[in-house]
Amino acid sequence: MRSPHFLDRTFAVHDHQADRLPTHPLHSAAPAASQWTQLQEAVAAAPIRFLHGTTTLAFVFQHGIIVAVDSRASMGQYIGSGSVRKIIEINPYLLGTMAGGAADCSFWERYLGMRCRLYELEHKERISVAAASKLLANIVYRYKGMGLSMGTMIAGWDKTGPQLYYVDNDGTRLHGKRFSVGSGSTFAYGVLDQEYQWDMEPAAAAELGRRAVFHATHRDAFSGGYINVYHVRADGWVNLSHDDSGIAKFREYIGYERYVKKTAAITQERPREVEGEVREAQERMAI
Amino acid sequence: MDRPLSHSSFLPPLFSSAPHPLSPPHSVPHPSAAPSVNAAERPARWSPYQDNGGTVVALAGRDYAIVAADTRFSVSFSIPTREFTKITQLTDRVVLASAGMGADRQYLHKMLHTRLAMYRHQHQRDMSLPAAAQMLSNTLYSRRFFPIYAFNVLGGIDSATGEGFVYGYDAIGSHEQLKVVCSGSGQAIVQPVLDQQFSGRQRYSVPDAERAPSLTLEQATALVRDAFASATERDIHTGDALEMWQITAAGVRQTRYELRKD
Amino acid sequence: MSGSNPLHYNGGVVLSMAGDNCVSIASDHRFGMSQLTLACDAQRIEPLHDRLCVGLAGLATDCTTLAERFRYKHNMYRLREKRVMRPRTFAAVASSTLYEKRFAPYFTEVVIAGLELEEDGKRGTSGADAMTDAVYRPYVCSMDLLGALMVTDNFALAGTCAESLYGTCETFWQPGLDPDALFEVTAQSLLAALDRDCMSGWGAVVHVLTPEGITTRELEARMD
Amino acid sequence: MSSSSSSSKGGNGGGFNFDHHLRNQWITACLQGNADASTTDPVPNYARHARKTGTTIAGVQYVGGVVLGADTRATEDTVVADKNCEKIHYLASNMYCCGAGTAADTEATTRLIASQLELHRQAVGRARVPVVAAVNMLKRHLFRYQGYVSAALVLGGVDEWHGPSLYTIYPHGSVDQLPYVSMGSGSLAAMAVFEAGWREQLSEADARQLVYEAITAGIENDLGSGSNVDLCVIKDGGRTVEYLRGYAQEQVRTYRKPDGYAFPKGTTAVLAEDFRKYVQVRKVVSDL
Amino acid sequence: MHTTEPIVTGASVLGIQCVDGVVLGCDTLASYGSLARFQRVRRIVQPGADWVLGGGGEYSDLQEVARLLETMVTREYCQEDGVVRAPRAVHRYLARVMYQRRSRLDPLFNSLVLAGRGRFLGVVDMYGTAFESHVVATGFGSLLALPLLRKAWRPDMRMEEGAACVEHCLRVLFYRDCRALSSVQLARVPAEGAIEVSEPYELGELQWHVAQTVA
Amino acid sequence: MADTASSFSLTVFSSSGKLNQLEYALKAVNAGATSLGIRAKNGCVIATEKRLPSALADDATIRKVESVTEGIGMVYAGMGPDYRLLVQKARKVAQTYYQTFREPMPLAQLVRELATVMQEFTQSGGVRPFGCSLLLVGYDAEEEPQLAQVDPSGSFFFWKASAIGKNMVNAKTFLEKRYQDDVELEDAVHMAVLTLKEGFEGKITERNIEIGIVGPDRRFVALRPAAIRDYLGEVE
Repeated sequence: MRSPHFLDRTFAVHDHQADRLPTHPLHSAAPAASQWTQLQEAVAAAPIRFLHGTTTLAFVFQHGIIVAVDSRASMGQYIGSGSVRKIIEINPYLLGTMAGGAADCSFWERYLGMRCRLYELEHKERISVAAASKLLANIVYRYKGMGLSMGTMIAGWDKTGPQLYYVDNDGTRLHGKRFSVGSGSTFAYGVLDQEYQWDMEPAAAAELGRRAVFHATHRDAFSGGYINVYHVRADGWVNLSHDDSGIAKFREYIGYERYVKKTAAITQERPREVEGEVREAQERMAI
Repeated sequence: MDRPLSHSSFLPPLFSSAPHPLSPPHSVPHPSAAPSVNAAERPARWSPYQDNGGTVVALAGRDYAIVAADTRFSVSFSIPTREFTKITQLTDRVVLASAGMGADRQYLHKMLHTRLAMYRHQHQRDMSLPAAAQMLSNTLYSRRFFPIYAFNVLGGIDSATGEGFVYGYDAIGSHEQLKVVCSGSGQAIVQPVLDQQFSGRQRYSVPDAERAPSLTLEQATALVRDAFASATERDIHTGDALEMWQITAAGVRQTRYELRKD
Repeated sequence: MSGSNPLHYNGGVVLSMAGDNCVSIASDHRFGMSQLTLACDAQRIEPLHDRLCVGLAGLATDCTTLAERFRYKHNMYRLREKRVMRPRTFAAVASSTLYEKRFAPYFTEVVIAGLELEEDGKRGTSGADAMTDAVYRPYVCSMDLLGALMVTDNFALAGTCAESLYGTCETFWQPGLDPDALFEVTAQSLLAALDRDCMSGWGAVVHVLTPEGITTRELEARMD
Repeated sequence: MSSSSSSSKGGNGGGFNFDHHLRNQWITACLQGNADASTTDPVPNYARHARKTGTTIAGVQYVGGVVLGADTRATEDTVVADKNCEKIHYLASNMYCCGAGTAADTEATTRLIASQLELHRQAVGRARVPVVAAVNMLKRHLFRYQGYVSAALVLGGVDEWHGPSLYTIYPHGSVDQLPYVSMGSGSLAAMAVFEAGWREQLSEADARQLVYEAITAGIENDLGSGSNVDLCVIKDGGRTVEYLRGYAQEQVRTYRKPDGYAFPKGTTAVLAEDFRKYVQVRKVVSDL
Repeated sequence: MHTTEPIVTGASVLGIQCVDGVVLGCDTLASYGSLARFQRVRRIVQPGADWVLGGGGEYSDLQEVARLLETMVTREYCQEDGVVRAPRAVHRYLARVMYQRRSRLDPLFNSLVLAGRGRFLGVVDMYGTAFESHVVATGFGSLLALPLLRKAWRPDMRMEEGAACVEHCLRVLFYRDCRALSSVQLARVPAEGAIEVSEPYELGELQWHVAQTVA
Repeated sequence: MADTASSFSLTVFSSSGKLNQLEYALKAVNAGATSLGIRAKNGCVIATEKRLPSALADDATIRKVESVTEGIGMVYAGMGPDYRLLVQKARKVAQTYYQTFREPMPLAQLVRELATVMQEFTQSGGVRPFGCSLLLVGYDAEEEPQLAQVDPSGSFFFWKASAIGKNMVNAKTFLEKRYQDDVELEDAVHMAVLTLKEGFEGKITERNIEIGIVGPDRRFVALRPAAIRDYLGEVE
């Protein structure tokens, strides 16, 4: 089993900057590394629930990258929040998305923001998306097997144009044109694959992202809330829209007419009890 | 009796089958989750965690913030003490309330006070509300692999504008700025009430912006008291007394109300 | 977590509230399989006769079976005894139907809403003048999956977001609600709870039973 | 014992139906992502959704009778499901039985035994039957189900053979006969009060007060117990029963928002509405 | 190290805060499983002049805690500055010690009650939870004795009454707790003046009348 | 008795389309002591003659009027042991009903269940029909007092007044003459006593008749000898 360096006070580090954040100087009350298994069992047994669940997607097209996400965070089946910002603004040219453990994503992507800034200071130029995503992948790889949970996309525009990477808690890092991550990703992929074209106009592309996320929120219990759409352009990202998914977008994309008949009475189709007999009697009388 | 209960009918022969479509998506077993050799033989292990219950609420208005919590300290079905505060004042404008495990709560509060003091000494001023919120998150995340069993809500007012803001947290530091939040054992009971009343969330026909009625401090106070009274009716781990801290530009005011004790 | 509990596998909640001479029963419309939403037109409320509705929350297959068994039992009673069941009589039947399977239960919780004739000693439901002059008293009860009957004078509920519903109902319900107020309180209590629950929602319906008739309203609800 | 269980119609006859056993085991296993049912958690997690009475129940014997007491809280996991549930069950005109444990079990078990006692009473043709008869029926029923019928009972009654008598019956079918007893999650709090305050030859008033205090101790100190105190006094050779439902309201809601909550008409957005008016018929003529 | 299953254990400790001081009480039994192994052990210790400590749970851990506190007191003495920790400070110190051990997954398996001058009465459990209260009962006493103590407690209670009340509760514990004994120890910690820790003595007025009524 | 094939213990139709066993059962009923019942405006009464097998028998130990539920009572004419079994059945059926519906069993339902039991014994193999007719009183679901009669064939009727047993014909004639729709319960009891008196062999006393009434309180009571004596005194 992997030894949890993290828990040792003599924290083994890979580079000189990594030791700054993950551990704390105040962190004196830690179990010994040899107790890792016992600790994991104890944590697993405790009724501590973290925020989870999601639909996120991003795709590259002619005019950059569209990033679209929902905003629901669930703890078990309880909706912990309906207004989570799952697109993390790492810097004006870089976006990260949040899927899996909310704390893991936001903490490490915030940390990534710092590392990117340090890179800029050191190298006098912006970090490439490839490098940024590599940094993140390297960090989480060191914690592999310890229970981090994140599936994130790093989207940005650098010297090479719009670039999109997928990084997850195993340390996997993939370069690609279209990704969707989270419990609702299968639904989003369906819409995305159906309508995606390279030479879309930005408005149409944004609408596709919105639609894809909407359909995921409609079908996936753990996705919902608002749909946030960002567009990564050569001059940095812009926040395009923030729409309510469950009511406003549902009205627009599907509509209640599909589900609710003109008359709502479910009782109508059922046999009428006392009246049924009465009416029968009346009818017989009429004849 | 018609059907005498035989041993075999109650515990039928082992039943096994291939996974069925009913089964949820398979989750990959985690490497660290593999039990140690003797873990299987040992019955129940001592756990470093204990749930001491309690409910905490924070809500923010245009010129105030309220942080409230009950004072019950429970261990499974008993109440070792009815007077265990869950709230601590971090600065003149920031108040924190934590539900969860008593010892972790006390540790966390102590840790935060230490760090606030260090900040105060270094910067010659109090930490701002957003800074305190971020620091709490970092502190929680620093124990990512041995989480602090505390569910926090942080409330305060902006030092410049006096506008109220609150922050909600999970146990490992994921946080969000909100207008109203509830955490702890009565979370599921109280939160929807506050959603409905404080943010008018269920009046769907009204546009988003117009939904939230801006409650006065008095109205909000009454709402929180009522929500806690309801939580006490229905959650066995919430009760005894309600501590409410009102944060306004004039300062922090603390009040206490009795709750059911059963 | 949520997936491993058969009571929550398909989602769904039912809520009933007592008013002044009226009673409401409401439910959501989701039919899911764990996190996947399959349909938004689930009907969880069975009207047994004009003044008696039963709502079923839990595993969908069991809800269907039970709804049919209840209907069967009620119809047999009606044919045998030439009268419809009083709500509390039906509650007893439902309770014993569930308890019979104490050790291998239906994964279903039951909510019953009905109007019960005020002076029950005086008149049977088939009395000719009963409908016009009679005063009705709301009857609201719920039972767990083993059939433990709980009759209340305020509200009864079951389903995936029971805790949240307890919170909203406990706070918003008050005695003496007229049919219109009862509808609003029921609807808002239900919607507020649904909006904090992943497993239920996707539309909701509220029926208000009064001595004059049943008002059914489909609500605009979040569809995510 | 097999008397009223022979009916196939009545659910509460005591003949349990196991048809769903394999199915339920399989469903539970599948939902846990575990196709091998043999390793499934033996205590299924839906069991916590069964309503429990948590409970403080207690009884004291005094010179001329017995006093039974109970709190009125029923819980579902950690949620209070019922704030005013009735835990003192009727068994016969001269005996009552407090129940703790799974609500459905206490309710159904006491009802079943009440039926059997009535049949027994009719068969022997007396006004009352001895309390031991009920004890034997209950313990046999519980023993048969090996504790799976989770009912912990405090049985009190008076008869002309043995006078006042008080028993506890445990879920596995064992029985205690003592002058003061308690059961349920708050039983220790109640028992502490008894141990501290019980004397021989209690008067009725003292016995009532003692039981009231014992239940109150449970209500205030045990989270599984709460709300009101119910008392039941059986005396006068079993001829008089005082059932004091809501004897004391120990704990009440401390606050209600003074202006309440107004939901003006139209607060909720309605998509479709239908009103189904009942047909009113003055005279039914069905045989033409 | 690694006490996650206590072996030799003490049972409840009770405490009550009175208008003129604090009374602490417990029995003198250290059980070995269900064996009443050591019947005259002291579970109330007084390392400092201003406070006493009563403890239940694993006896060896309790001795370790006592040793820790004795060391602390010795250090204070050696400073020769006349400064000693107030009872509340000792209470907080104990809480940190217990929390730290719990966080190392190596808990001290005790519930500790600290009574001190100035009417101080506080509890620390094995997780490091610390609180002060008017009445305190640990172990089985939290189920059996706490209800009685809560009911008996009044703000104007004097120490004689308090001691009688604690004795009464110890009696009830002896009736109903299999791990309790009739040999007990009481500590009287007046708000001012010398602390008095009694020698172990047998509880009087034990009532077994009920035995005659058992069929 | 004509053809032997149908006069065995099996209830088989005779060539004339009759069930001889039923005829014989009715004979057994008609040989039994007279029982009668009257439905009054505000209640019902049943009464019966208690014929002792011997002067040495202890009359206090013989009971013919039995209660089934709190509100339903019954009496019979014919074979006592058969009746005992039916009482037991009735009580169980009533308890089962109560267990299922949590409301007292209406008279009509009990009568139907009992009639079903009795009918089964006219059709099953290896059994004989019951040798008794039953009179049951109680309130029905519409909250009206009712008097029902069940015969060995399993047929049942609701009556204003009826009589079964040895003196049935005379008693019915007597009742027909006297009965009025708005009769009060007290008068009905008197009428019942007078009817029994008609054709009573020997002197009628509180020890050789039994009376059961169900009144507006819906509780069925088998009268104690003292109460019967009072009624006897009133009709003297």
